[in-house]
Amino acid sequence: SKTQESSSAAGETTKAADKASGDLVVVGFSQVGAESDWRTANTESMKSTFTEANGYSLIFDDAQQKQENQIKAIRNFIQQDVDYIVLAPVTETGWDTVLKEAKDAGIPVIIVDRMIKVSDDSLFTAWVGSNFEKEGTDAANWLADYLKQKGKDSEDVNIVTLQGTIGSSAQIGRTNGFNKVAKEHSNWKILAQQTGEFTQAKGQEVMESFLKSYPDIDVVVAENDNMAFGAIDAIKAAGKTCGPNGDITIISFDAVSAAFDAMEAGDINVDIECNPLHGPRVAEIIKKLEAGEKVEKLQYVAEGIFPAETAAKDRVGRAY
Amino acid sequence: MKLENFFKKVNGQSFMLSVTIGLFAVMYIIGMIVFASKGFSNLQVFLNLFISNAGLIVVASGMTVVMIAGGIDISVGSVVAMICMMLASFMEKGGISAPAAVLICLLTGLVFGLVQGFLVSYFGIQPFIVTLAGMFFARGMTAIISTEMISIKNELFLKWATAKIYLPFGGYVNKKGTMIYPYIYPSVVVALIALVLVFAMLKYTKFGRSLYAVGGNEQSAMLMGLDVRKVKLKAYVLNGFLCSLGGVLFALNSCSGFVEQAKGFEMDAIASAVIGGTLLTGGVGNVIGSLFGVLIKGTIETFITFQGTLSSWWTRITIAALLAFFIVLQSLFAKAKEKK
Amino acid sequence: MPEIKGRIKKITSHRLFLPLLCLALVLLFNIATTPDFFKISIKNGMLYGYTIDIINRASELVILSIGMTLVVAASGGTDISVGAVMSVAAAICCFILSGGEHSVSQYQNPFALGIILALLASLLCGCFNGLLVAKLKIQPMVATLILFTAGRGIAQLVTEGQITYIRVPGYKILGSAIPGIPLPLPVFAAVFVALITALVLKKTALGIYIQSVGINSKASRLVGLKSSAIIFFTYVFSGLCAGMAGLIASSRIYSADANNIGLNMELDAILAVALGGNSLSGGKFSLLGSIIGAYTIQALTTTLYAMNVSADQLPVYKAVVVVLIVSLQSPFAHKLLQKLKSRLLSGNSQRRAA
Amino acid sequence: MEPAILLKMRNIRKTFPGVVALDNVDFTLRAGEIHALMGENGAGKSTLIKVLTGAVDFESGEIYIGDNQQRIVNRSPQEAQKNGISTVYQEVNLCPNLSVAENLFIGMEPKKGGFIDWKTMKKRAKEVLAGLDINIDVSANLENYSIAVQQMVAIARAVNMSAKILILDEPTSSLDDDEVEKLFNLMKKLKAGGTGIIFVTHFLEQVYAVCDRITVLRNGALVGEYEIENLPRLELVAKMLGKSFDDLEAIKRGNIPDVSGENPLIEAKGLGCTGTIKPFDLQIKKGEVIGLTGLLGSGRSELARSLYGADRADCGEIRMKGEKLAVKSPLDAMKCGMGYLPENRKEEGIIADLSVRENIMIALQAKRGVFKLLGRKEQEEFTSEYIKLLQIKTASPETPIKQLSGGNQQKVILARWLLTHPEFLILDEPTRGIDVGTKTEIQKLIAKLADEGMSIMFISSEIEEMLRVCGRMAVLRDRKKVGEISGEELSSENIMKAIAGGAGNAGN
Ligand SMILES: Nc1ncnc2c1ncn2[C@@H]1O[C@H](COP(=O)(O)OP(=O)(O)OP(=O)(O)O)[C@@H](O)[C@H]1O
Ligand SMILES: Nc1ncnc2c1ncn2[C@@H]1O[C@H](COP(=O)(O)OP(=O)(O)OP(=O)(O)O)[C@@H](O)[C@H]1O
Ligand SMILES: [Mg+2]
Ligand SMILES: [Mg+2]
Repeated sequence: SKTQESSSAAGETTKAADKASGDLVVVGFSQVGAESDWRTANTESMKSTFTEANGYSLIFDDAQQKQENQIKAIRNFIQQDVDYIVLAPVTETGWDTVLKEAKDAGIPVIIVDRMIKVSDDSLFTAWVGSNFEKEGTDAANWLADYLKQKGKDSEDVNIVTLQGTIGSSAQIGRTNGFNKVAKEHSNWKILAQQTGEFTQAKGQEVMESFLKSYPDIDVVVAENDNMAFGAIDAIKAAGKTCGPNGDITIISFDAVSAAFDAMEAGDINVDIECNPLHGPRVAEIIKKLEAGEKVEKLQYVAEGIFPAETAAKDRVGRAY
Repeated sequence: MKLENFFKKVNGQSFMLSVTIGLFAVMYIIGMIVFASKGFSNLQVFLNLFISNAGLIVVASGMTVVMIAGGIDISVGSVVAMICMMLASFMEKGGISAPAAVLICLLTGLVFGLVQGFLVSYFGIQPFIVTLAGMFFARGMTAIISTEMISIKNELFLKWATAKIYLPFGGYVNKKGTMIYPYIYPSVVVALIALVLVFAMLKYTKFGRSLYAVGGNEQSAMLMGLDVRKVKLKAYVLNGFLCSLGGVLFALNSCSGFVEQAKGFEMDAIASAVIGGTLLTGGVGNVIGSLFGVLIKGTIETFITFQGTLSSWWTRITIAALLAFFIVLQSLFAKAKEKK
Repeated sequence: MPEIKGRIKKITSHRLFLPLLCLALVLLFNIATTPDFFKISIKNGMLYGYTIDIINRASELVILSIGMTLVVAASGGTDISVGAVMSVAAAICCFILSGGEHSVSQYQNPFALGIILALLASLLCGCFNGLLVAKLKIQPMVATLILFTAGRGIAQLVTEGQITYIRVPGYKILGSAIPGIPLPLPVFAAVFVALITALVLKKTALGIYIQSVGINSKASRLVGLKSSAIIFFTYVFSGLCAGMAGLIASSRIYSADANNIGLNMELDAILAVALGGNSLSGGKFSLLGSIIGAYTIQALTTTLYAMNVSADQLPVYKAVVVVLIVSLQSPFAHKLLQKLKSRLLSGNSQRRAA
Repeated sequence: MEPAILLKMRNIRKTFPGVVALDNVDFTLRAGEIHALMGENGAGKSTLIKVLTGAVDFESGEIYIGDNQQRIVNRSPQEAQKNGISTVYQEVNLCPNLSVAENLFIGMEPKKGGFIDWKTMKKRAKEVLAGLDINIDVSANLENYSIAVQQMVAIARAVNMSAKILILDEPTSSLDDDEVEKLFNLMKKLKAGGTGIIFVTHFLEQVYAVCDRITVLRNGALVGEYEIENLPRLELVAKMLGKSFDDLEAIKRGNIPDVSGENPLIEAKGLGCTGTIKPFDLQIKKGEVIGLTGLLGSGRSELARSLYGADRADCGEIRMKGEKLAVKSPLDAMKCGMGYLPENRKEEGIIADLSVRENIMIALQAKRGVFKLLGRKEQEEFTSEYIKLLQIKTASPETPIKQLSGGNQQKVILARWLLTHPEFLILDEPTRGIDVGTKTEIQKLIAKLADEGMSIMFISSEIEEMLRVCGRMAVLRDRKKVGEISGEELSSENIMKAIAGGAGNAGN
């Protein structure tokens, strides 16, 4: 359904690649950091895919959440003459200069996780990742269905949002996605949106404050699981209940394993998945490029919606 | 015997500077040996230190100026973010031309410095606190301008950003068979010019020397007939300007504006200045030292990338360990010098 | 009449007058904007209200600022590693209690062992900072920059980059409350640390030693004070305080979140010291001032939450309020105030003469 | 013809919290005169100068300046300089982190094309200092030189501004006779050129050597202005103190007890410290006052510091009552019963923000250890006792010491050491910046302490003063102890000879 063009330029240059370092394909991977369990799982997926046993040599660089570090890393990858650059960008923007350098050096770039905005689409070969805005709309659509099911679709619904770190792409995408759908429902009242900075402690603190300002909150949208955990603690401390059988509906994102625990315990209503296992997908792309085949430019990873009711079943076989 | 003479001759400051430069050289050579097979010795790796850190070089010069005057400015990271955001939003949303946007941003930096300087020198508020407030303020303003990331697509600006200036030598052929000549960007040239100007200002102008006097002993400087408050105010104004200039260079490198940009940049700037021999207590320092401070930090980071297997935590620990090694070595040299 | 005037003068010229006034102003502001800000009710057997939130949430900051005050006083520099050390302490404690797992619902090792080793680790961090500052004479901010950078790395190393959960009810107590006591436990922890520190400063000569070293370390050496030992001690103490704060923060979320525990707390701690009317260049200090400063910062944050200030604007308001508060305490305002006072007083006497 | 009036100050009033520093003071300076400003410690001399030069503001009064007696207010030292007043303040107020040349020229650097001309600056700095017979490396930082050199640089700076009015606030307190002589020659030259000089000092001889007129202050109030001929020494002292005063000569310590037979209390053998003092032997007996004498920079302070452990000796040993001591730090020395009053009051003596009480108690407290805090009441008692004993002029015991006048700060430091009741007390320039009255008090005190059995090492640039109290003197030259003089041989002539020694080049 999306743009499905392939990058012919990148395909041609790879054919010319000579395998200097044995037969290993050298991949430079610039990761955001290790700021969350999600991220650690993502790194792990890459590291376990690009092993020497699988025919790769991985140069891993951790940017400590700073875009400027990633730019430096990419420059160094170019100097190290890698075959492919895989980039999990800290930000959506700001890649023109350095990706141009990579292009000039003839190194294909594969983006994972967040999308990037560049003036020239040929600066990267492919993208694999999540659609945060879609996650936001998914959450809102689930809520609409849920309310309909409960027969409350015409009552006033008071919503508060615990936002992620302001300016991060997950925050922007999820907030916008949810708000867009919320606007279509005149009975949805977003009382307040405040950042909990993606942490449990802040989520708890902000929720405490929400509970005092607004005695009748119906729905809490927590833009990641950690903040949801904090919110649950605050709600319980205030003597209220949450979850499928409680006063307050909790919608969360990421769906880490602790969140499944919480769903099974009846604290979270629904969790929108954000899939970190990008390694195999990227490997597939590289294989194709090595073989000189065309690749799909934009590849969304499959992401599920997990309501509490089916959580126990859904979590079977999940790797993180 | 000769060494002893050397010790006697150089005074404390130029001694520390030569230690810093010496240690940098040693570090770089070690890198060339350890990562010989990975292309560390390419001239471009060295030039990348400048390309990636052009903004930091300018911001660190500004930081050096206020630190010499006995102050500190921890708002620089946020101001850089604000400048980037302003540039992006002016050009992409406001439809302002690139030169005008840059000019407005430089002016903003100047005003920001003026306000901070006024609070520090005329209100007598502690610099750390004033600039901490400045840090909150600038970061908040960045978010107010836009919480969305803005990508800079302005053609003229991108041209400035990507106009490579090739050096006519030192080229090599890479794996893909492409001949690559070493290059720099205009931002590097701007940064180096700014550095040289600040260097000359510190050494050859009355204002420059007054900064050292004020930082060395404010009371004495006052009694010697210097207008201490004005000197401090000017230091912050200059710093504000350099900070915004650094912000513009930073934007040339990253071509975008977003809230989380340049977080922790102030620590990089302070650390660079200090590694370069500037004292946080004021009165001692040199922008050339700060330049080497930046290069040393850059080299440490390059080591990490070339190493290429470190997990996030090991990255942090290794950077800190190298930093510690450097700082401790430096202090040992300083102690040895004191004994002579 | 003159007696009252004398008393007013005495009160207004007290060191803590301005910090207290600032705290009061921040709190009073709420009466206008959030009418039930001061309402306290009882829920679940616990006191419940914004003011309780303030004193509860400020606890870690109070503890940090106590350590920071001494560091600033003795060395004229700041310890910017406290936030990172908090995270190290939390990580070690959770690591020990979980035995290396990432989520446990039963202690794998005795609770006391976790706490003791965590505090020991933070003590060690303090020693490291102290060594660099006191013995190697490295500038405090730079010396502590090392642990500032490495600290979270060490914490992540311990927890292998994952958030480690200790889902044991007993572990949550330190961060919440003991049933039957209506106030959260962190409040008592903060008061406890403050009291102990104050007592030690009052009953021993430590306070004057610290000030003396902070003002003139050369002269202090000549009167027989071991400057470096004293400076070393303050860093160790600050490390220990950070460790305690880290444990409380960890207990609140019954986990170790290496990336976020104590994030940016060092700045707030330094700000607290300054808001308490202390000079950041060392010397004379007031512990109570710093504590008031810490509560002021938390009051400000809670106030902004209560007013539902949009998150992106929050730092701007914080900046404005901070500038207002410190301007009020600045030498410039002091002079202005004095002029005003003297004009008022002389006006009074003239009126009386007439 | 009456010389032109350069400066008139009328009804100057200045108060600090708790003290009236200046109470309607008048002062007049004429062209081509050297005008002494005299008074006890804390009389308000420095404050008057600070008011004049805009370093502090004042409540009321007028200042007129120049030929046409224009009324001015200097709001900053900068303005004062513009108005033709250049000043050397009491404590050396220069920037130690800058080079000597810069300290001389900052604010008025020679320029070429808008930029500082370093070459000319260094050349001119060399010349200016050569005028005062100082030949040092002007591109080295000021902090590398002794206070005396720093003081000379400060003077050179002020003189170099070729201002109409030159103010010298106790410039000679850290200079030795040679330097003072050079300074006086310079002053006379300037005077001949029509400059008016305000000169503050506690050395009466110096006043009578160069001054034309004297203004006396007492307790912040003006006592009067006198021509030098009309005010003999004794009368001057009486005016300063507000009571008649037995002549200085009378304090000569009556009978210096003979202690030669006793075992030494302190004995240094081959004690030395590379770079500061060459190995020396020294014995000090119980109840003895030993003087250290030598030219500036001859290493007197260094010798004292190595005994006290302030600079760690790297060879030799110290014995006390025959027992070997391990003095590694000042605290060790204090525990053995030593005390040390350093020469640089501002940097090594006072703890500026602490109160008088705390400054007095700190040494004793350090000796007792951190856990044995002196009781508050006890502290207050001995503080008021010493304030009375040494006549320390302070608004209250809780006043921060930095608010005291220079001389009174010195007394507080002295009190600090007396409180520890040391067996052996080192006094490095204890009378620097102290008024005549107190100076004699201190000398008497030294004699009394010695009589009570305390051993004292006394360092002073004033030979006369030392002769009054010392039973024996060690002579230093070029950082080396070169001999001792005692008993009958003690006379200023002999000492001069010993100091000068064989070589006449000891100075620089
Ligand atoms: N900054 C200050 N704050 C409060 N009191 C002060 C301050 N400076 C001076 N004083 C007080 O003013 C009085 C006059 O001090 P000043 O320094 O003028 O004395 P002085 O005549 O120069 O004495 P000395 O010979 O000891 O230098 C003293 O009582 C002193 O305590
Ligand atoms: N005129 C001078 N020129 C160059 N260096 C000097 C001069 N006077 C002193 N110094 C340096 O300063 C050092 C310390 O001198 P200092 O004044 O402490 O010695 P001192 O014997 O204690 O004299 P005093 O106690 O009178 O000051 C000397 O060792 C010498 O190197
Ligand atoms: Mg004086
Ligand atoms: Mg001396």
